[in-house]
Amino acid sequence: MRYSGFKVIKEALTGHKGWKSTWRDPEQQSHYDIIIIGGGGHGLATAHYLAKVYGEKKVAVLEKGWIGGGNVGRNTTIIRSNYLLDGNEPFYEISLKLWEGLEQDLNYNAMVSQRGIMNLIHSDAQRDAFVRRGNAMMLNGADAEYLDLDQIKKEYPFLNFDDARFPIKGGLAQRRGGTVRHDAVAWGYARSADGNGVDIIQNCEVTGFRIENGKCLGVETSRGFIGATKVGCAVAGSSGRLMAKANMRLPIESHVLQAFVSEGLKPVLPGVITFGAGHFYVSQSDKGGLVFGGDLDGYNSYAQRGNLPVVEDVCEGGMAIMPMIGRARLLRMWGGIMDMSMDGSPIIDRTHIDGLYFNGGWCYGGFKATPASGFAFAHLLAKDEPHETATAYRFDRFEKGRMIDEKGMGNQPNLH
Amino acid sequence: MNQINRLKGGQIDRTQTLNFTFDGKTYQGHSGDTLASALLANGVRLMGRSFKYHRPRGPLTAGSEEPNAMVELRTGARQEPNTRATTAELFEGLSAQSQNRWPSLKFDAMAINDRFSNFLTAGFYYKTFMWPAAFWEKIYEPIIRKAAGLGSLSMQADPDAYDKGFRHCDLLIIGAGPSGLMAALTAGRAGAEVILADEDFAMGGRLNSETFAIDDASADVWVQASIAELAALPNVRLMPRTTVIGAFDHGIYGALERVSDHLAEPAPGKPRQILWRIYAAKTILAAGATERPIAFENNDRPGIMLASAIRSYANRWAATPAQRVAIFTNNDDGHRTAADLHAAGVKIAAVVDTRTDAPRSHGYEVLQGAQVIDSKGRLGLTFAGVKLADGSMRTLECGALGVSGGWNPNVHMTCHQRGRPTWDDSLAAFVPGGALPPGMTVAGAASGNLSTHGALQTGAQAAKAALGLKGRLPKLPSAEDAPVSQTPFWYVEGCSRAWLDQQNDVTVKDVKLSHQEGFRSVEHLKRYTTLGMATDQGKTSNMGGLAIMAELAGKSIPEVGTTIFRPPYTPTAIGAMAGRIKGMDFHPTRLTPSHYWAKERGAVFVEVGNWLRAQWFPIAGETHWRQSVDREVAATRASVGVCDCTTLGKIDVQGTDAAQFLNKIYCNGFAKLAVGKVRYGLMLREDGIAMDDGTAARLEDDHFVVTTTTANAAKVYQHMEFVRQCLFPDMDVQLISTTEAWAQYAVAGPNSRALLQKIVDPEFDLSNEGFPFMACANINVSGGLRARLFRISFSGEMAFEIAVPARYGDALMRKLMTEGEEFNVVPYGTEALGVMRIEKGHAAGNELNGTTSALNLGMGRMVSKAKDSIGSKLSEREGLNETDALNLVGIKPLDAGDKVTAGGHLMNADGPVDAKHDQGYVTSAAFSPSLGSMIGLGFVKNGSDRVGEKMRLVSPVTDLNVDVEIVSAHFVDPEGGRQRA
Amino acid sequence: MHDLTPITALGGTNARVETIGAVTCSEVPDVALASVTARLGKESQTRTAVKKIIKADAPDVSRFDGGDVLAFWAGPEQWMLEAPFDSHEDIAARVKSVCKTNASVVEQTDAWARFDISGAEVLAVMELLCNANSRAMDVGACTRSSVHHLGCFVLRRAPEMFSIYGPRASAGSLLHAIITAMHTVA
Amino acid sequence: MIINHPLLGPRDSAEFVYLGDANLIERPDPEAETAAREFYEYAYLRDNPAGEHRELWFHEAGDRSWLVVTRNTLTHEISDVQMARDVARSKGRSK
Repeated sequence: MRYSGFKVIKEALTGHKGWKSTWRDPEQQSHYDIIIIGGGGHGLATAHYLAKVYGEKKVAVLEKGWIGGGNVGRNTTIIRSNYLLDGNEPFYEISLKLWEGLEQDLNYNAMVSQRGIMNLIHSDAQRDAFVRRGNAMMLNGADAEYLDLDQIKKEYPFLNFDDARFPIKGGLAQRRGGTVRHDAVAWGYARSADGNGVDIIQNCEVTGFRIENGKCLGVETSRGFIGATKVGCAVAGSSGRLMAKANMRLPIESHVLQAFVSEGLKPVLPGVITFGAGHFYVSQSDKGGLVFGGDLDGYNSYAQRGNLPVVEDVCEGGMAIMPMIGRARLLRMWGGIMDMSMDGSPIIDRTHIDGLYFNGGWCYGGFKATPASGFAFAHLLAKDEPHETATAYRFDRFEKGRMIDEKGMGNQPNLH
Repeated sequence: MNQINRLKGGQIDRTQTLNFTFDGKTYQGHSGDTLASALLANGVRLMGRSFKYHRPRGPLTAGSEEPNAMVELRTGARQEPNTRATTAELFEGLSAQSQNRWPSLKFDAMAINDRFSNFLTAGFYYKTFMWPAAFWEKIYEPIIRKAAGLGSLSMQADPDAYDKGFRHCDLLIIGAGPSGLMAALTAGRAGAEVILADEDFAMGGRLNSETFAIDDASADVWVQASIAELAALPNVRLMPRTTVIGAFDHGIYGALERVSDHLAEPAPGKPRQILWRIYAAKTILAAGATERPIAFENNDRPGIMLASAIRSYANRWAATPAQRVAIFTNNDDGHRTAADLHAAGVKIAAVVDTRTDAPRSHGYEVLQGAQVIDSKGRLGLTFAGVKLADGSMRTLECGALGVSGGWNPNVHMTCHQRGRPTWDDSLAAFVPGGALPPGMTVAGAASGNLSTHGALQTGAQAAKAALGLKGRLPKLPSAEDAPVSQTPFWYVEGCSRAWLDQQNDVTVKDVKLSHQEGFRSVEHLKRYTTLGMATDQGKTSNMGGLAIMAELAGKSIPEVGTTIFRPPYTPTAIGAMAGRIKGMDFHPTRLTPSHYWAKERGAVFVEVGNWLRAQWFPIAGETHWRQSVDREVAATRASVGVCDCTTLGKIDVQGTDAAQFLNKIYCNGFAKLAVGKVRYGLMLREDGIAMDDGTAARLEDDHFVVTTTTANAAKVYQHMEFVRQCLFPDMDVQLISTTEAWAQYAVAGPNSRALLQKIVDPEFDLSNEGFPFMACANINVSGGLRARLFRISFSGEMAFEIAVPARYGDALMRKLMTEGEEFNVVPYGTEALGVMRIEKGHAAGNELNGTTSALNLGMGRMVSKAKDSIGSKLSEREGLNETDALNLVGIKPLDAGDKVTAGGHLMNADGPVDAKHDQGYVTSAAFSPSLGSMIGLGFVKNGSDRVGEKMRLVSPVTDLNVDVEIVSAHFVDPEGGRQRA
Repeated sequence: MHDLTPITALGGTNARVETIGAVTCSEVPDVALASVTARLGKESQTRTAVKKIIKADAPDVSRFDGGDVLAFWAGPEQWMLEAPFDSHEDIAARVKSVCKTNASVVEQTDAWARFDISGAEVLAVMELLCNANSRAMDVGACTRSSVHHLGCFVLRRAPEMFSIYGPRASAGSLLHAIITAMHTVA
Repeated sequence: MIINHPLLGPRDSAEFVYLGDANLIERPDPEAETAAREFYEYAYLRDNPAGEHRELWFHEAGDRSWLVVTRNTLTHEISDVQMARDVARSKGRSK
């Protein structure tokens, strides 16, 4: 079924009887060419590109709960490609390009909204680092713009220019950055994958891998064994738990990241703003809520909830940079589990087990990467070689000393 | 009397009449009123508009669960959007405006959406607005954004202050209704430290809204006596107007106290609100229950309210939404409202009870087995359409309709640690489940004990259990113990535009469509329809949606499950979560010992971490910072300059194994450093990347003073403690930070020795032989004051760092300036410091950026192979030792007038300019007065072998493209003769 | 005698005193401090030395004891010694002469700024400042805590008097925090 | 969260800085033949369990002790807290 304005009008006039289920609820088959574990954004995107771009016919996505229930269902919805390092920037730029054509590709309005992202600068050293980053972006073909204080004042008159402890000195903008309606990303990919023949099997938990002679033959699930020629894992947040079933230890820790939304407000913020002297970033959803976040709670956790100190820390950052939000109310806080990798960058790679592939370690940058991650993982699964934008995302980079460390924090995941 | 719907009695203070305005019109209410009760008393039912269809709305509830009656409270910078009229206490001069309507509440142009509601069903926006792609941001989205949102921010800084505080207790009791009060009495009398918190301004909970008797008197008597007894106990703290917002790990609760919200503005120096962090050994949740509505066609008109809310308005606030009221109920509780209103003189149009065996009344008509199936009234209810048991229709004229579908225990806080509630068939409701937050028990209506007696009894029991008190229960006051039976009745058969979520405009039809389209899990339902995502977090709407979903899926409600309950319990001002930590108090400010002197000198300050440091010291006639900085550099290199470098971290390292310890934390060797000598040290992380650098001075055989960079002081100290306690626990070494104990000044330049000789007591020999480069000593200055002297140089000049106890730092600086007059001494700031270190080629924070190794920094050979140190092993990895690894170099423009920009990238002179051909980048840049051009430091691939090469420096983001030459990083005195002079 | 004139942590020549409502906050500059940390295996010798100096047993975890010269617990086998400045400006040297090589002694006099807060409402002020359970602290109790992100020592010297030692460079921020809390309580 | 410090009793975790897996105490022998591989695994690979996790916390705003805390990563329940120095010694670490 094709969605369109015309279709919406037609259905409205005929009692909405014609809307069909957005995806099927298929019975699983005994064997697939490719099984994707994880019905989140990355897994569903992988399935979409496998079916649509790489022509794979027998693909299944196995989801423990309901699709879109992981981090794609709880994040701060930001997209951007403002990365510094060569290992990252081309990948995130491809991602941004895929976002730009997503709705037409999927025939689903995920509300990709390129209202821009602004990183505020508060010190000379920070300015030097952001100039370097802006240059890296432009040299990679992405857009970047350096703004001085006067330009910031003009565009964001409501920021704290009067009594800031760390005065704003400028900013690095990426005008093509923005936000996307996060749930719709999962639903749109799921609908498209389903339409292209992918079996999306919900409430199907993978309980183990069947590995014989160093080869993965399929997965044990809560619904029984399902065979597969190739198995791709895309369960960021729970990678440690899942890969332990294949006896793998990963360069990853699971951490909780909280995010927040305020009550609905009439439009206040044009785009995304990040505070450079505290842990705070914010945008405003189309519904009017301020969607904001900050730092990790900082300790290993699979609990999907956080604690007060970080809530306060984030709100302190918000009040420092934007004191007009003091009387807006925090409506809801939630916690997602992040695959925090040892250098802050992801992994899309084969494992040492034949037929078993891994996609994870997204830290808290996973949402913006969804299309490229899906595309690159699909490429890897279909062609058995890394996509050209993801060649650096290998397991062995740590042993070889080729880390991709944007923040320069080293092997301490909670600092990335 | 213009309060046409004011009744007799109630808990309002009629001696205090308060004037207030709503949408510019003036009304009167009384002390004790909420904005909603006062408006209802004045005959105003219409208070807001819904989110999507802009339907007219009045209050649904009388409490914090309110979805509809939201206003912008106050004006100017204190304007506060989305404030619930049902909880806003009335004060003299209160001003409220309706929101999300244009041009007025009564005539809202956006209400046209309601006409098109058939097109605007759940999730319609996912299916359209896609063509052409560029139209989304430009056309569709701006329209949607403008229409969306609720209230407005003032766009001005919040003028009020907020505090944070910390309280500890043996027992936290959340809710001061009958169970909470009884629990507090039980625990308080036993001597426990008790905190009793309630979101309402009047403690008593539901008892304030009922006409029950306790111990043969009005419940109010017992409530007031209980509060008085508790207030007199020193171990009990009563916290009214305090909402416990969340149950966090290990008995930590967040609680918001509204200190001044009932006043026009906070008193001077007082906060608006306080966010308390309560550390509770045990907790009793006595949060009561929330009545649930029944969905029927057009059930959202102003005047249609929860039956218990109408009862609250009548009994507590002596207000009725109308003079003629009908009730629609499926349980006995709805009849209480009818009885109380009837007794207060309000006409009861009828009680419509879905049950065929509903109790009769002598005072008014009860329609057994009947259902309300529709309503009328554009801006407020006028008629309710009723389908009688025999299938015939009847129209009831009424200005208000009280709806009761039974009660839901307020289980929210029991689920804040992701526990799930369990289903109680006898109540047809969720009750607290097994996995409560540790330390929490639940009492009263929140635990499903809906009678007053049950509340008192479970309150007392919970307190005893929580504190482990022995013995029998205290004698409970006698109270009603009516049996409670609730059978499910969620919606009227056949309804379609029957509202579940009144704020977000989610109807029964939307839930059905969601199911039809495959959004069948409870989380999908919520996200697709937005059910329960409004500011009331679905407190009155979620159950109805779940019930319908369960029915469509052919499952039971517990099988469908609930969405996750998340903090905060009610929305909380962001300002309160930040407290005093904002503005100039966002971070503490650290002042250097010479700060007050520097301020007198007119220094310009800069934030360096939490420190404020003098950036430069302008003198008369200087109009541009470069003039000051160039002068400071030139004067220092020509004669002598002084800079406050107290901010560098100083860690005192003592013990018999101190040298061995430093051998571990620095990649270069320290074991053989002689007493009285200083050595530069490079500290690596275990992954082989540079962490920090500094010096270590050996004052005695078993005593070193280590310096760190300003930025990394805390991190380095933590790392050193890790190495000491976790890796080498038997080393005899003790660490303590002494950063702030000493005022430390760099005295640099060819005349630095001459100047210091006037300060340092004469018995100390400062000659090059007596105190050579990299010497250190404990000395005395100025006639006997203990001090430390280090001969180290960051500028490349002959230089010393001198340290005295911080309290004497101000005086020492003044003395250096006075004694230095004959040498034309200058103070210099961080800018000149930076210029001189770039000229000298010293790496600093911009170079030690967390990705650079010793090799990159040109110190690869410093990593000792003769010993083990942190980071040495992993620095051997191939990726960190490639032939084209980045090396630190100097960068000079070919044309001295050209700019060198930090953050610029270096490209081969003739090659393409793109990321693939990137050769490196500039880390630091400055104008060098010594060279007369800008210069830079940077990293270039294989840079050590490329000195002399011409390259191209590009910075597209700042529009720069110049030709440069790669040179040695040591621009000034590369042989180091000056610092050794 | 040297000729350098000291200033207080707040930059003045005299100690600041602020009274708001029933609470008074006084800057106390005239204290000398030195940390004493036992060398490995010399714990009992160090305790003996501390005892000799303060004329009381070396205080246990989270306690302080002594008279004119007083010690408070600062960490495992670590104490901070506190004495009148005028008579003990050379506190580190004097302590070192008692401890010899049994302990590492470091002058801490000017690492800290001390504020004494006293009055009937002092507990209400304390609970706005830090998470220490100040109501449960008896006289003689001390603890480390954070006041508006500043690491501090808190000592209960009398039922209605607490001392807060905060980092000297941030004395202004610490005083500001104390005074805003005093206004809230007043 | 509340960490029950072996010396100080219950303390708010906000006073602590978190490092990670307590295996970081077990730094490999740099002289071993397989040191390169062992250091890689030590520095980069983690069990990352969903359940009981032994981890290092530094009492920065307290007594500066490093602690080994045993905490359940699913529930955050803390079942054991020890001084890291004692743990290190029990693992045979010395000088």
